[in-house]
Amino acid sequence: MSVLIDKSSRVVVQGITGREGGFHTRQMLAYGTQVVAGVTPGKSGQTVDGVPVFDTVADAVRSTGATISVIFVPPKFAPDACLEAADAGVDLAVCITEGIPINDMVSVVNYIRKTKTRLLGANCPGLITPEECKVGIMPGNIVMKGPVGVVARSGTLTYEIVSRLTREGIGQTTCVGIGGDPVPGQRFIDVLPLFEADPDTKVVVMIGEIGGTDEEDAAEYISTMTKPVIGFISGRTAPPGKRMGHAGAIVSGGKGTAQAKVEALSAVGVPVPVSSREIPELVRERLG
Amino acid sequence: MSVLIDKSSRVVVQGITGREGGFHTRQMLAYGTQVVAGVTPGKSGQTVDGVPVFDTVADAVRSTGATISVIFVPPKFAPDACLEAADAGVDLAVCITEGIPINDMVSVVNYIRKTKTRLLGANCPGLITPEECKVGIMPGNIVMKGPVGVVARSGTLTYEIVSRLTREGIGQTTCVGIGGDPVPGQRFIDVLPLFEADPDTKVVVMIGEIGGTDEEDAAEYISTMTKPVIGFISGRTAPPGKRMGHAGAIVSGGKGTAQAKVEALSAVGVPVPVSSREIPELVRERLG
Amino acid sequence: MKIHEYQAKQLLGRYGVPVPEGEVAVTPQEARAIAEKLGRRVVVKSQVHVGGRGKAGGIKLASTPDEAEAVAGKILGMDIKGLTVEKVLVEAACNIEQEYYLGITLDRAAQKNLLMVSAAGGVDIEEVAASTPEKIARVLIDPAVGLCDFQIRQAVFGAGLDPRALSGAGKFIQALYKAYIDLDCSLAEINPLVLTAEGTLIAADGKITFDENALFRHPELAQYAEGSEEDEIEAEAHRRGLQYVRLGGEIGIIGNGAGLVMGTLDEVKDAGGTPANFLDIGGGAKAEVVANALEVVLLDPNVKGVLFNIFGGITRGDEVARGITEGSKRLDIKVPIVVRLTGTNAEEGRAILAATSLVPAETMQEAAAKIVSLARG
Amino acid sequence: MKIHEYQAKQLLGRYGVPVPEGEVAVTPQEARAIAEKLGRRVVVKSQVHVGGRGKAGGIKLASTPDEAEAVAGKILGMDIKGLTVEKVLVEAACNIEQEYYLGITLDRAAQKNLLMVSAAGGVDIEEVAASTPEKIARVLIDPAVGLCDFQIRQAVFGAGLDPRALSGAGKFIQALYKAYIDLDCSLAEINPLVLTAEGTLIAADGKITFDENALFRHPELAQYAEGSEEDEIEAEAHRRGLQYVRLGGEIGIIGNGAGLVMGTLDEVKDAGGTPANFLDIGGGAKAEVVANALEVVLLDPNVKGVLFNIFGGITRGDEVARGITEGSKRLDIKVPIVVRLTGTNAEEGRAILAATSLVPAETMQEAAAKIVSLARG
Repeated sequence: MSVLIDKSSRVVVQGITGREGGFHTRQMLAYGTQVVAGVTPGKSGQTVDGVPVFDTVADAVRSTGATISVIFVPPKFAPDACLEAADAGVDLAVCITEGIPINDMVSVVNYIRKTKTRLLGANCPGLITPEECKVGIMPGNIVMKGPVGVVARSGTLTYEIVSRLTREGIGQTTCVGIGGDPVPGQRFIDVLPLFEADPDTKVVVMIGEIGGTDEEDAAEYISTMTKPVIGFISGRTAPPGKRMGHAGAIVSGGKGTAQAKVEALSAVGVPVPVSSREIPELVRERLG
Repeated sequence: MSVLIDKSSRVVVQGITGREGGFHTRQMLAYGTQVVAGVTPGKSGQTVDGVPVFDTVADAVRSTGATISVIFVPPKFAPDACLEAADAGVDLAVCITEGIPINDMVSVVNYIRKTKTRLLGANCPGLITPEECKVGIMPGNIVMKGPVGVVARSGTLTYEIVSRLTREGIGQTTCVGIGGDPVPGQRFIDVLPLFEADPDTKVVVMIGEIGGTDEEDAAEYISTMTKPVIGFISGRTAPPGKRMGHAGAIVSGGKGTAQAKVEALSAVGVPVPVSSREIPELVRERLG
Repeated sequence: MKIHEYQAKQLLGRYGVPVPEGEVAVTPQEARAIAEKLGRRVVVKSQVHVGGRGKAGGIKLASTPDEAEAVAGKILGMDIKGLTVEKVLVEAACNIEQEYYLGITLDRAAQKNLLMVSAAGGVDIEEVAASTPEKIARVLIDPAVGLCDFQIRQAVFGAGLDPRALSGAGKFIQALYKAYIDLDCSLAEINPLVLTAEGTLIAADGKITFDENALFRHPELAQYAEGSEEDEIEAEAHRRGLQYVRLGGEIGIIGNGAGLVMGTLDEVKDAGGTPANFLDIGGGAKAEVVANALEVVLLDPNVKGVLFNIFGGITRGDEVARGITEGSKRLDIKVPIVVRLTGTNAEEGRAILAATSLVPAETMQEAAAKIVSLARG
Repeated sequence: MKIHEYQAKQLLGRYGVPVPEGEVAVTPQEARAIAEKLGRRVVVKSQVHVGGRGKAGGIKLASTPDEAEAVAGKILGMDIKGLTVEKVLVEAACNIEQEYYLGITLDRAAQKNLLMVSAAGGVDIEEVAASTPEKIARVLIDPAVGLCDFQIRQAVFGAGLDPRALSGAGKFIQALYKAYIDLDCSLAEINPLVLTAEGTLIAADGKITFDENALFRHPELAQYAEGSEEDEIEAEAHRRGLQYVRLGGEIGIIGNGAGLVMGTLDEVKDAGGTPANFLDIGGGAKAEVVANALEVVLLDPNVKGVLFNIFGGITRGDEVARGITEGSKRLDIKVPIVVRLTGTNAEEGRAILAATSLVPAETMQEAAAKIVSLARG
């Protein structure tokens, strides 16, 4: 079992004829993902690595039965692409695009939350269910099948931690990157219940960072979970008041600091190690 | 029994210190309606005929437990008033105001349909449950308690028909005026299910007019109803292509004509008399 | 409120909708001067509020300024369906390669605005809608996010437009939608939307209808209200803020509420009369509005009798009665007036009317019968 | 991107937010001339990107042009928290009766923009928020319908503002919200919002922060980007489109992804080093971006070593390796560079780097330990 995607998932790539879209379509296909359609307006009838291209997501969904969309279009066009995916009725739209204006995502996220579509991202690496399906840009060679659910705001730090788990022989059910934007389609509290409900997930690793209150809000939900959660917060040594990249890591006003997050998580029994090196051991203890 | 309002309904009047708001507050109180609050920004602390005035609908609802709002504010401010009522969480907001721009109501109606609040109107006379509660501007002296549910687009034509029913000894459960605007909060198809579910309603009278396709859409629903429906369509003799008042009575392009509506209703077994005089007899036959 | 093609094009141009260069002329000489200035083949188009101008000879091409003057001379003063042509639009002719249809209007059933695109433009779109509806691509616009670019693509691909139209269509349609929303339109229509030989899109015709309820937000549009009515009495009624439609019969009809007035028309017809007009004084009408309404109805020389049918809700019987009394005093009325008054404050109203020569009636059927009989006199 | 108070006021004024009349001066003489032109009591305000200007003596009243000149002479050139005052805003002083707080910003937890109003303005609002949060009225703005007037009333009544403020507050706050949305702000703040003795509202101060992701929509705002940074290297980095924050230590750090870079900072500190900077080259960074990043990090003379930590997803190892190689060739680098490269195309990348003098590392902990030790070298 897994969450959100598995080997039966049928994926449409929005922006498939672009450089990144094309590159990662090949990577997804190589991993075994069923990429069944691509979308680039005006290029219907073409194929990319054997994948048929359509003018609209609606056409692609109608023709191929795709239920998952992954978005590789420039920031200017990405909000529209998210709405198009929701309009076409996919179950999950994964927006990889980085650099989308905040207020665009305020509109898009609030709108899509009222539809049947779940939006992951933007500015996220996507997700991967080892040996089954990879949607987005996570490297496929760092994961292995196993009992750990991973959910993370940071992309590359997650690769770091997941590859360490894998090296130490601890596999994953699904690794979900929610992205570091201030207004993400999925927050921790949206993804944790999926792992809680997934019978194969025995332990969850939640990788947070400074800024916002997603980790604090998650702590409240975790207190109701039956499964053990291991936390990690990056940015412990970041000076307060400094803006660390546009990824939403803003520290200000006593809120969203690493300390506040660590305290909130510790208060509900979630261990938060200082170095990510310690995570595999903490997971192993809980897997028993 | 009744639909939407009864003697336990607690009503807040938006625009209570205005001329119309004040006049109809007195009329509603005289009818026995529990008008528990009024709203006029900046006039909190005052009273109108003993009814306390608040600055915001949220304050009024918090303080008085009102669950029904009725709106008597000028067209320029009415869309905001509708949204305020929904934000305050009332079950039903009744907007009497006439002359609201169409696109304002497109936004308001689509928004409110996603909330728990039901909007009736705008440009409607409100509704009345005889001997229990009157919300809006329908004259209280033309109704009597009984087994007929009335739902109508036209205000004054409805008074005409209802007063005839009453004169002939046929009472009503509730009379609901949905209003004649092109984008009403409640269409026939929104109200008919309420009468279908109300055990005391034995027959429904639906009073339509030319323009739009609400009657045609209603016909489809009526075909699934267990209760008999009598229809009426005004505007039979209106010349096609002429715009008959801003109440939404636009005849054009072969759609929305009296003939199309009569045909759609007749096809599902709804009698549609030529003169409103015939309605009481048709109702009486079905009451048995 | 409808406006002329040249006015619609001016407004749309301001919103970035591509329209042909052109100006309005009221004399053949002006038409010639405009054609000279444009320096290319022009089209001369009569500006009247009526369809079928082309078939009636009201739209002509002219290759030279001489020709433009001659053609304008023929069109100006021409009678099209009862209307005299007083203005022509002289504009650059475009090299038409394809004619499409583009429209935005309200879809009442869906309660949302609707974008419609068809490759079958330049013809009667209602005919296309009726006989081959699949040729019109439609997308509903959610007001929460407005018209999205993907929806434009759905419409453009769905309608099967030439691929060359795609790149320009996004900007064009977003500009039209912005105009539609900003100006509170109830219709914005480009028919034909022309794909030129050069591969660009241009609005060869443009039709806009404003939502009259929203005119308070657009004082700048008041200038268009003048002269946009086909009928003098209708124009006068609208200046006075009255919902009046002239119907050509002999019985003037005044009531409150569109449904009741239409019901009254139906009853008058059933009683053997012919309605002169539809006049809805609306809710809460004050005495002055009622007096005004009476005055407007009597502007029509065909009127042989007037029927008031007032059922009071927000409108109060006493106010209406005062209005009728005042109006009839001021106007020295020669035709019979039947008044049917009931509902809120109806008794007070009837008391006011009792002292006058007005004829009371109990029901609308009785009122209709009385006025038809009195008018026959 | 932050801008100066005078720039914020110019922009807000264009949107209809009432701001005091005023102009910017760079010399005491100019300040005098502006005061003369205004012809009334003025306030002279230092324009630097730092809080606490008032307490530092950077804001002064002046009753006459003479006084304005004298005061400006003292403020210009003054050092406030390490920044030299180069400009002052000279504007009409208002007759302050009440000082309120007004702000719009994103509420990340609610995923909506938030309007905040408080009667406790003119002081540190974060202090108010922490100690007496009930003094700040908050309403969340649903993007489907925007900021509604009723929400403004809820905020104004909820905050307990003077009743005289109500009538002006609607227009004022709608104007501020329009500016916030149109200009893609992440913060728009008026503190204090002044209720004058005359009963009108005016923005005595104004602070705007732009969403950098949205600057592509606002080419007109590019002029403000210059000079809005406190640090020269940060300014240069931002000109080159790099996410760079100077931290003052000795180890230059470059990575992809904010979380990974912050994690790397944490590891470098744990290894006993001090980070010189945060630099996130983002996803899919090309060779040129990487070379650029290296150049910027080395602008800092404190840097004794550079650590690259790249975990490839959308960023490809071969591109990064090419960037580092090119950059180091071009720059004649004297400090050690440790490179940790893994993920997409990492092998190709490592092959490229194998031919250079760069020091490879397997894990981020190993990389951190190596660079700290080499930098001490």
